[in-house]
Amino acid sequence: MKTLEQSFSLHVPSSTQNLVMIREFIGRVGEQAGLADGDRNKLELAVDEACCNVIEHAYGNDARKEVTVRAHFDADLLRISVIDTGVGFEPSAVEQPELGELIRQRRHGGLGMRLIQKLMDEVRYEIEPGKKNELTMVKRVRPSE
Amino acid sequence: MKTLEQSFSLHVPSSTQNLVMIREFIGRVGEQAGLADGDRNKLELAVDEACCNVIEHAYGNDARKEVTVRAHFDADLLRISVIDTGVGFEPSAVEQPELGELIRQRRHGGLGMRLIQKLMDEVRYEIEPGKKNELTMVKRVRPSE
Amino acid sequence: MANEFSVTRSTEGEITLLALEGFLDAHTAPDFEAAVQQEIDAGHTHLIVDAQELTYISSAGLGVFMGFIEEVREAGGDLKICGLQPSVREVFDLLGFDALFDIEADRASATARFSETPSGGTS
Amino acid sequence: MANEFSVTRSTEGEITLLALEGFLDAHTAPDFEAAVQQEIDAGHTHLIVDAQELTYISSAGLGVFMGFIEEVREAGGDLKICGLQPSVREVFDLLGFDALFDIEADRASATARFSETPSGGTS
Ligand SMILES: Nc1ncnc2c1ncn2[C@@H]1O[C@H](COP(=O)(O)OP(=O)(O)O)[C@@H](O)[C@H]1O
Ligand SMILES: Nc1ncnc2c1ncn2[C@@H]1O[C@H](COP(=O)(O)OP(=O)(O)O)[C@@H](O)[C@H]1O
Repeated sequence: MKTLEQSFSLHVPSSTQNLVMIREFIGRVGEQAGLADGDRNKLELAVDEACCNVIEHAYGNDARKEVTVRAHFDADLLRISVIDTGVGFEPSAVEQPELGELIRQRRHGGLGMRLIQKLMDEVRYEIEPGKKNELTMVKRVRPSE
Repeated sequence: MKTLEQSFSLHVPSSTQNLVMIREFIGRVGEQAGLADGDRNKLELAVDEACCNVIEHAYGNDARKEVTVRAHFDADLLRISVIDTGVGFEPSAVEQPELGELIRQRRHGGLGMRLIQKLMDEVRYEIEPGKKNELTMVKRVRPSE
Repeated sequence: MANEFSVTRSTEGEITLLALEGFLDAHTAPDFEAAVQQEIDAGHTHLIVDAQELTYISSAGLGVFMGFIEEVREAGGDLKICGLQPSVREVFDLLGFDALFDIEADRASATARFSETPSGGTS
Repeated sequence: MANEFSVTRSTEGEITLLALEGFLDAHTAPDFEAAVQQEIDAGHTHLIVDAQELTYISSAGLGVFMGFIEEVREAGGDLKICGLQPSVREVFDLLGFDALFDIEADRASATARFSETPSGGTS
């Protein structure tokens, strides 16, 4: 229905209180991009996970910091970036033990990054610690064949 | 409950399609600022009216343009700005005929600015045509006495 | 955003009922405007808008009521409003619609008003 | 955001039922975590989480299940899950929870499973 390119962005304090607002925002963007309900749920979850990681790890739960979510879409692709200016990290160095192993270690987390990978079509990190850390996630609007 | 100062902002294409997103955003901000339900409804309506005016008048329904909504609150005050870079206007020169007169003229509009005035505690326009036109609206979080 | 506003039409004798649902803002007002215009084009001027399921209205929605009321009344009809939820009613009242429009509690009383005062309201 | 997540507790014999409602994300997960911890502290290890009214879960919510399951099973109990809505179930399955947790259709079957296999699930 929409073929016009469109851009949106949202800036909120780095607090889990704002996850609802972020999900609503992304849900509306997904709707306008023409995503089906199922894909919209996946998008909301992936962005939630990305923002949680920023809030917890990049900013260590300091609510004076700011999380930026940018969205851009055309008829084919929806691209979301989650941006912080926090500590940064080396994504390829993060170990991702299997669920059974996490459970044996009684870990309460460690699933976020793999979930983002499973939910989105493309995932890319660009890290410049303290300057700009950007996680870009792409979802195809129409199945490519 | 919250005394921390908090800032939020949202940037969306200048289209009435995005009014739902803007109202949801502002509703969540109002919630976090601690506004009662009735005040939150008023806030959503005032910001909707301000954004409609930007979409229609400042940008002449050109969806390639962008509307910015900023929010800032502390324990006492919630301040919302709606910002455009469109044509601008002279707010004090806008005539506001009574409702009966608008009806006799079969006008379909002309109520937005007065509605904003009635809904908010303070309203201020800063106009620099083509550069930055900003409508700032204030709502008191606690009744001042 | 497909289903966030709808107008459902029904008739009762010479009266046309337009039941609104969802939110009436600058994006959805054109749908409502078209629905009212269609009635007028068809010569139907005894109109009741039932707003029981309407959860939100902005001035763009109010503009539809403003823009048509004179025409409908001149044609011997009226555009009556009923079923307003309190938060929506508040917006009508804030702008003085209560003094110029016939706003009734429900369909029954709006319908009854057409037999009392055939050519419209409190104006 | 007051009422967007809740845990309601009830008991049935030695089984504790925790009914979740709303969304379970990083903001609300601590409430759920505290509710489970309280049961464990009280020596209750036959737990069923009824997710029928749960509309959303993120990994922070899943983390609560992960973090407690070993402890509960070692104590001779289990943390069974039932009533998952399809969109929520999908997240559990995507991460392999279906292989390691006892996920049942409803309370009745989850309860029945406790009599079959008292010390837990498919692990
Ligand atoms: N935005 C980020 N900034 C800094 N570190 C991160 C970020 N995202 C992830 N990490 C690191 O990667 C690890 C794995 O993340 P994830 O898979 O989401 O699980 P969890 O957040 O539950 O630990 C985190 O524990 C953290 O060390
Ligand atoms: N943001 C704006 N930019 C340019 N002109 C504006 C703006 N807001 C209001 N106006 C002018 O003021 C007039 C009155 O606005 P308003 O009371 O909201 O009624 P309406 O928008 O229905 O005409 C508009 O018709 C327009 O000429």
